[in-house]
Amino acid sequence: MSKMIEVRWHGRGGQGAKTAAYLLAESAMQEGKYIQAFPEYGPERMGAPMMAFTRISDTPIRIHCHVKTPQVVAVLDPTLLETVDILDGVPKDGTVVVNTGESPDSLRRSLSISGRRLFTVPATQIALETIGKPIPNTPMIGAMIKASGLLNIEAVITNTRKSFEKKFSGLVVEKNIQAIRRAYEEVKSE
Amino acid sequence: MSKMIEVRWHGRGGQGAKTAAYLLAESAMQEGKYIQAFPEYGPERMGAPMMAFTRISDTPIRIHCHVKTPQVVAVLDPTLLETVDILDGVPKDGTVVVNTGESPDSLRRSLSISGRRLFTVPATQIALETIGKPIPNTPMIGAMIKASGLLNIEAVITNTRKSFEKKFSGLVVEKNIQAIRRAYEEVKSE
Amino acid sequence: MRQVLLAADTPVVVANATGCLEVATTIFPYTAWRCPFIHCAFENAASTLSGVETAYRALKKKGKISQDIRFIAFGGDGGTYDIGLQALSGACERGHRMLYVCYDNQAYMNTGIQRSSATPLGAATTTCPAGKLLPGKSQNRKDLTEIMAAHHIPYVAQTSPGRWNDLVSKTQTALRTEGPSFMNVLSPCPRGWRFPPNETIKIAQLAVDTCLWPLYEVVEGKWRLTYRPKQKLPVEEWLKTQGRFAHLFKGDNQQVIEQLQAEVDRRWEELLEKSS
Amino acid sequence: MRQVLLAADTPVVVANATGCLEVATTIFPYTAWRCPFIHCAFENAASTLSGVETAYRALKKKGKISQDIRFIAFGGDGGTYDIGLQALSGACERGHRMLYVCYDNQAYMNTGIQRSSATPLGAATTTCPAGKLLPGKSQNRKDLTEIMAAHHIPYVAQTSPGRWNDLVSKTQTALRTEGPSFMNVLSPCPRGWRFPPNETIKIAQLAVDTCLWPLYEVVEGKWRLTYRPKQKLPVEEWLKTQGRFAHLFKGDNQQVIEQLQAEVDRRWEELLEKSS
Amino acid sequence: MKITPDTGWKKLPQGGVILEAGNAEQYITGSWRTFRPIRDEQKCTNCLLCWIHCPDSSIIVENAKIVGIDYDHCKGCGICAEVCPPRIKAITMVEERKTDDLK
Amino acid sequence: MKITPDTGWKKLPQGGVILEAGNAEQYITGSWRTFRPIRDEQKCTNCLLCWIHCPDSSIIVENAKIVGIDYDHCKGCGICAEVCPPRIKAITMVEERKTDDLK
Amino acid sequence: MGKLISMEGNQAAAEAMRQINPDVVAAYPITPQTEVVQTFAQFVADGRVDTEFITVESEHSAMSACVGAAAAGTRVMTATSANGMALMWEILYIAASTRLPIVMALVNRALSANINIHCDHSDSMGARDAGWIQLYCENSQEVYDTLIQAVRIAEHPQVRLPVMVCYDGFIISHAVECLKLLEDKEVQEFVGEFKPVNSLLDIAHPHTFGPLDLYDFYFEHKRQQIEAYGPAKQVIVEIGKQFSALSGREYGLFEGYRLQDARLAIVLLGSAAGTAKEAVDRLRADGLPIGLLKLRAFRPFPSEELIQLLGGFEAVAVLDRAVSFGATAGPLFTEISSALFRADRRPLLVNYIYGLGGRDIDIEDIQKVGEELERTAERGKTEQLVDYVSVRE
Amino acid sequence: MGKLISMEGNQAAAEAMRQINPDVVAAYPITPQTEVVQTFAQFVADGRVDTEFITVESEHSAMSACVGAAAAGTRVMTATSANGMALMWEILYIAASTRLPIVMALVNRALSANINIHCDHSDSMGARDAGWIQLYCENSQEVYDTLIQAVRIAEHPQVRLPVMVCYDGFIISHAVECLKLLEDKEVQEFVGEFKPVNSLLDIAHPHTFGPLDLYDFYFEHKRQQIEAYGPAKQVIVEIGKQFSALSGREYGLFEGYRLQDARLAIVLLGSAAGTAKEAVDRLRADGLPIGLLKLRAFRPFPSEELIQLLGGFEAVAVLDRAVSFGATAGPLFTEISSALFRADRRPLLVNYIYGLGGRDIDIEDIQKVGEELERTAERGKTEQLVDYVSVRE
Ligand SMILES: Cc1ncc(C[n+]2csc(CCOP(=O)(O)OP(=O)(O)O)c2C)c(N)n1
Ligand SMILES: Cc1ncc(C[n+]2csc(CCOP(=O)(O)OP(=O)(O)O)c2C)c(N)n1
Ligand code: SF4
Ligand code: SF4
Ligand code: SF4
Ligand code: SF4
Ligand code: SF4
Ligand code: SF4
Ligand SMILES: [Mg+2]
Ligand SMILES: [Mg+2]
Repeated sequence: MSKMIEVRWHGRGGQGAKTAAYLLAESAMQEGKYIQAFPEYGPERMGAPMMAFTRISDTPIRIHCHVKTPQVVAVLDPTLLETVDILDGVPKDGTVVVNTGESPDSLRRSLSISGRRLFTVPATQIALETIGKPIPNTPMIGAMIKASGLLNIEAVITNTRKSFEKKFSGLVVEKNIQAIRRAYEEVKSE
Repeated sequence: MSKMIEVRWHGRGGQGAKTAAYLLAESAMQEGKYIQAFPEYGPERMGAPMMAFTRISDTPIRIHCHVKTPQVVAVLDPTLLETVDILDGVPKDGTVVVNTGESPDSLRRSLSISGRRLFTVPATQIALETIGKPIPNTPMIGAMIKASGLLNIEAVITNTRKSFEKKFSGLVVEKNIQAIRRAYEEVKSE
Repeated sequence: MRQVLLAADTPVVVANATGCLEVATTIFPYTAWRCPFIHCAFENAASTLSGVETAYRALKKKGKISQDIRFIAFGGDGGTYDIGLQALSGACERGHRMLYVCYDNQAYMNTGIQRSSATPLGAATTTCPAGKLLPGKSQNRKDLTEIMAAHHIPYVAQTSPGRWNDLVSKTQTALRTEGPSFMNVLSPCPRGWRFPPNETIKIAQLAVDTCLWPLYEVVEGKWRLTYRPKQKLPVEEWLKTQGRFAHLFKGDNQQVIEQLQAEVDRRWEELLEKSS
Repeated sequence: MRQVLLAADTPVVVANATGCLEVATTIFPYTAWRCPFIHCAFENAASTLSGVETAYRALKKKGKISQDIRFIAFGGDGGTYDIGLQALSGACERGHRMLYVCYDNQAYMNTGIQRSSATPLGAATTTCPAGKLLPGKSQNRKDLTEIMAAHHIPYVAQTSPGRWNDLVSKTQTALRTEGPSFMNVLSPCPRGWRFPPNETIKIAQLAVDTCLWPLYEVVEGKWRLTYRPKQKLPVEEWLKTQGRFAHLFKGDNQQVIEQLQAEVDRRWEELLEKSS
Repeated sequence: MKITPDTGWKKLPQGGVILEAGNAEQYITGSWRTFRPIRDEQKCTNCLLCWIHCPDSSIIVENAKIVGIDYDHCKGCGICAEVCPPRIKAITMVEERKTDDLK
Repeated sequence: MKITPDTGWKKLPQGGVILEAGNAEQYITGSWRTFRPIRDEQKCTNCLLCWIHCPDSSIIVENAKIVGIDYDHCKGCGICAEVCPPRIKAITMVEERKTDDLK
Repeated sequence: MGKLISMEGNQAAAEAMRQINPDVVAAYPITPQTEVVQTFAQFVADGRVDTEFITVESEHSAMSACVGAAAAGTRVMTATSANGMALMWEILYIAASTRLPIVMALVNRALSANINIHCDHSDSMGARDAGWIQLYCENSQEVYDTLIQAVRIAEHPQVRLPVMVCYDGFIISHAVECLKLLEDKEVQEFVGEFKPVNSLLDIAHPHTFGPLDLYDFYFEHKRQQIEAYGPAKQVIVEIGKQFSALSGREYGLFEGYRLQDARLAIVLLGSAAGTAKEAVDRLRADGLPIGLLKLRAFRPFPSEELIQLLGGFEAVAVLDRAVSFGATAGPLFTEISSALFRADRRPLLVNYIYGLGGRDIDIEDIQKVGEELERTAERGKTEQLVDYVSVRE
Repeated sequence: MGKLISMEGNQAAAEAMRQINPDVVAAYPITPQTEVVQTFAQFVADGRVDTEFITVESEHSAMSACVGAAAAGTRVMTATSANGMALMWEILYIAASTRLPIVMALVNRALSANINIHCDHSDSMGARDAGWIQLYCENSQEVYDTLIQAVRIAEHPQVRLPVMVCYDGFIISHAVECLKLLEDKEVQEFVGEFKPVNSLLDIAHPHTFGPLDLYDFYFEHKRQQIEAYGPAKQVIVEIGKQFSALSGREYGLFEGYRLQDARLAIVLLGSAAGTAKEAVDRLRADGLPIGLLKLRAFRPFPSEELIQLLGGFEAVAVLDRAVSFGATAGPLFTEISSALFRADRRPLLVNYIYGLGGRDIDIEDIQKVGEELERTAERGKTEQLVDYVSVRE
């Protein structure tokens, strides 16, 4: 257990939180880690708040319970901050990455967050500018691996390319990768 | 158990063996006895050999097993003698009543029956002559109560009348009663 | 049903729904069937056989079987109009090459004459008896042949053992059809309809002549009458042959007969129109 | 579906088959329903409601209830054409006074877009995907409205939310009908058909104008077109609005479109004939 | 293997299957009959109508000719007599009188 | 009794029934929206087409007049904008920018 | 109190239904239940009941219609057997979990394959998780009496659960026996008027039945349902007492026969109980200290009571008329041995499977069980856990 | 042997099916099984399997078509969940009694009402009498491996029974996990070709399947079927060994975890096993002599083996993810306590019902169970027989 990292993704139906959770897991697996990823189990509906989870570990993962105390949280949609307790269970030294144009400082103030390592990244904007669609999931992966130091960016990129190539055109793949890189660069810490 | 009489009826689908078994039981009940009656449990088909059973007792009947050692056997169709072992389980002092024009003696010889009290009655003929249909069940009741001494004929007639009145015209009822009486008179012992 | 099998010149595999036919032909350890036969349950002759037919295609594709085999399902009206309708409808939609034969004796006979949706208006059965209050069945019969025609399957037919040639030639057409086919066969039941067994054929014929049970087929959507009675008889002629309708001739039940006649006329007119 | 309820001027009790509608409107402890509502299972909206309607008659007869109440069942195409067909057919045959509304979105949407027997030829779903070998669904859609018309119930109609007035007036007719009535409502599904939600109404309208989804009703056996497109558009017009048909416009799948067009034409001609 | 009323569970074919096709003919049902069809060979035109309609497959045909009736399985329903053309009436139903020839 | 996520088994109505009709309106789903329909009162002719077609019953009508949009439940599907007659186009869909007014 | 009359079990059931006069009956015919439906249909046709009878097209629809009618606040009854019950299996759970007080006559019959129309308990045993109260009857009198009690039990405010009244196909259903009936008025007063808690026809209070229920509430709903079976046990006893005051016939969770001074016992359900009583008498006559425990309530299962009752015995034979394929033993045995696991003093237990598909069990068969049981007790250990009665090797 | 890849449980199932390449699949969609069907349908559409896929109109027809196809001598697979299984319940018995080696992926989900799409074991437990072999999986790897083994087990000449491969809905079916796949060729060689015993398509030898079977033979047929579950146990072990030789992964009737020197044990099925291992490790770290017994084969139920294994324990907690309403305890508990009744040394037993309708069970929950178990052992007696994990009062 000591070496297991748990990640929680907050998004809305259609934003790709599940894909992000899976991609992160796969990338970690390529790095020789054991992984687990799953969405919150509920009826999936466009626009409805939802969660997804990633577990990454050096040893095989046996547990199958919900993630309750994630060390890392990624919020794909800032409107969720109003309705969902995104800090639920996050330890004091946990990492929180939010998709917003605001700075971590102002976010901390407006939400009166105490403790936790806070990061922000304008993922939707990056997505719009790179991919052309407001789907913030891939950039959020970039931001979160930087913030958490969980994985090496090149590993993530290699895996994303491999995984996306099956489904998308080369151009789309490259745009996504560009999005990951930009977010990796642009994520802001306090 | 000591006071329980078990009766087996052999007939063919359509000959009314079940009705006979039930009628006998009901008549006995009218006489203050406890009773049970049931057909052999199988798919009922016109012409197929079948059996029905009556139990009559002074005390409530609790058992629900098949009748295996009937003290009284009634055979509604003589053609069954060729294919069915009508004596199966019948004790040496048991009573057997067969619908046939033959005499008990010749029947005993032709079937090489040993022991048992053998009776015959031309029930089909009686039925034809009284009721006008070759349905031997009511006359067979008359014959069998005489042969076995199980019940008083007047009790049987009262009950038959009561029971048949619900379903048949007065004429039919009286013809059946006449059939019972005739068979009661005409049954032949050895 | 043997008549159906006799008409087949390719080996057939038969599936049978629970009912008189199945119960009468197979009691362990005896079987009357000389072809491969499966009985699974009451409501699933069509779906069971669709599995068999698919297995056949799978093995053919793999070259594990070379012989041509045809597939026939038999179901009573209960097993077809009622509890097995969905399985039949599904199998037809999926397009399995099989012939489904409904032997319609207009009630659940095997369990002792209960009404089915094939039971005609006014008939007495044990679950819609003619009582002090109710004069037998109060609904018209479902027209399953028409329902199956609305499934747009390649071949649908209605026939009767009263007309042997009709039955045989329809069976042959059905078995030649590459896709699902359906045949509805009126099957008079002496016990359930209350008539002497030897009148079976006559009663089957009367049903046709009163236009209560018209003989027709629908081939690739085209409707065709295969027999037109010389003279359309009143349904009464048919009703009075059977004990189950006896109460209709008593008291003020005459109007049920009229109602039935009206429905027969209406459906017959519709049929004439469609097949013209 | 709200449109159906709005058309009712008598209190209604609703039964709903499992499906998108039910899942979207009731999650404990919340319900969107303002009328009494029951969901029992996927395949039994019609039989469940037939129990409710019978209970109503029983209590009315005993004078325990005085109010007039109407009964409406909602089922998706899966819950109606497929797994719930038999329950519906049975309820219709028994003659319960209820309106059954099928909201037909042409696939099992709630479970993630699997084919149903209402799925049109060529459409890709997750169980009949467009793959290297197979170009989407290989069977024509069942014509449930016609099948229900063959049940000879007093009122059967096909309508579309694309034509509000049509839907409302048919609902009103249905609710006035003393006996079973059936309405088949085309319900475009943005997720399953792959189009942007705001095109819903347009696509519903196109289905009507291509004669793929004609609007008509069958009143006591009389067929009547309730809307005749000014110009019958080619089905292509409709197909190309939806992602699920995208593969038909690639490779040599054009012939599937032709096949579909042929079937649409055939059924349309038949319909014209019946309603003339 | 022939299955008899004494066959125990170890010897039955698995799955409740009956392996022997058409073995019901071993099951003699002719004794269920009350009336027996008797065919008059002279009158019979071999139209085969009786063969077609017999519900118990008890009219025996060889080379398109009726050669007999299988009394082991005929249940005496009388359909054959009924369908035999009225002008011909080659089949009559006679009451079984087994009582008489009782051994 | 109001049922909350903390309600224990002893307090739930029996049989899994929901007793309070239409209480789903307490369940605010408006935040699921990405686009917000904005109606131009000037242009609107109150033809009610949008009301008829809104899948979330979010067009509020009083006395046959549109009086507003229920943003607590509108999911921003855009159907209202689509069905509003092309000559009128009283409804436009505007992107939600909650990001901006983040408290 | 009525005098002795004779009736088939199915007629007795139909007669009880006639006197109960439920609002709605929805049923589909199947052997050996058919006569219940037929007889009742005749009552309807003759206007002898007010009931609306729904002639459904399948058992799945039968139970669905029952659910609809019960949710609409009416008193509902039905009847089925074997594959009929199997086809409604899905809806059985729904009826129970929705807390609908439907009463069903289940005429026990073996499940297919192969198809068999005779008695065993595989059907009702297969539904033992479904949430229905299950009461088993020994004879027609019990069928009649129990159906009447079942209505009260099902509708009791602390219970509100459907009840299956189980009796053996053919053995009881098709046998004429003596029984006593109550007066129509007595029955009607006993069952009283049905007062639904929530009803679909209550237009003024529109309720939603059967919503989606995710992991945040589903378990609580189940937990609540589980809690109903405790009171159900008391209610069965209480209604039994009330019925006994009316009829003079005793009913509880089970019936003990010559158990008081017994060291050996036989446990079983249904019609074999009478045969077993006879066997017990004979064994007693031979000096065997044996008694019979006939279980009436299988659901709720009276496990504390059984611990009390059987805890001190030397050896107990549990007779099962059903198999749970691949399990260690029959379902009744499993349940009883599990219950007795907690007993301080545990008898030796053996299991006999009997009567599958209608195979007869007679007095001698049960006597043999008793004799073997004595040997087991003497030996002080179970040699063969499961044995089969009257199966040809 | 392949390297680690990641997949959802349902994909792993579909992948196993692809490699097995059965002749016929008939299935109907239902959450959470859907992805199995969808993924497999894509394989069919892409020509990656030779399978004929029957898109039935209901689960009743799915199982009926499976019965038909299997009786026709083909290798048949299917998948379902919850109410889907409920609707085919009648035909499950028929498949088993006709001895048809159908393999089913059962993605465990709670039964209605209320309707819930999440995991519990009420569905498969409700079919525990039906005659199907039931194997439960802990994770995707086991799902994949077990489906492959299931084909061999089902078709084994001494078994010839259908097999249900059960795994937890969403928890396993919808979670991405690491697993290793075999090569296509390895799987095909492992499963081999199907050799039916009797086939409907054997025109030269026309057999009759499913005849009417009255009281003279039905019991013998059942007796014969009962006899198949003994060999089935050995075959499961044997095929497990063969599979392990191929894959390096061990499979048997159950898996013990830190049981050797334990005095306390937890018993359960399915995905909670992994969580429980973690809990055991933590409890061990706290000094508790506890272990885990994960049952893989629930049918056939390895009762002798369990007596051997658990007989000497002080206290055992059985965790049930299902309820048998009105029974004393959960179905797994009932079965285990019944089996241990015969043990010479009997542990104290307690039952916990958990996870109904998808309610989460986490490491702490199980730790608490372990701690309570120790107190029970110290006390020397069971205080509360049944308890509920994480239910709001
Ligand atoms: C699920 C189920 N329900 C009921 C039955 C009982 N049952 C067997 S056959 C039958 C009636 C058959 O009627 P039909 O299909 O018309 O055939 P028939 O007997 O009239 O030839 C019934 C009700 C059953 N076997 N299975
Ligand atoms: C017996 C059973 N089988 C399968 C399911 C799973 N299921 C629930 S809804 C659904 C599809 C519904 O499709 P449809 O009726 O067309 O309604 P839609 O969701 O498309 O509105 C399925 C397959 C179920 N609930 N019960
Ligand atoms: S006569 Fe009627 S009841 Fe008898 S076997 Fe024929 S169809 Fe069945
Ligand atoms: S859009 Fe389609 S999938 Fe979504 S709720 Fe509507 S019908 Fe269902
Ligand atoms: S009497 Fe009937 S069974 Fe006998 S031969 Fe003639 S038709 Fe066949
Ligand atoms: S029907 Fe008459 S004439 Fe024709 S073959 Fe038979 S017996 Fe001969
Ligand atoms: S956007 Fe959609 S939900 Fe919102 S008001 Fe318009 S139609 Fe209704
Ligand atoms: S559709 Fe447009 S014009 Fe009509 S009411 Fe709505 S907003 Fe007004
Ligand atoms: Mg019939
Ligand atoms: Mg749909």
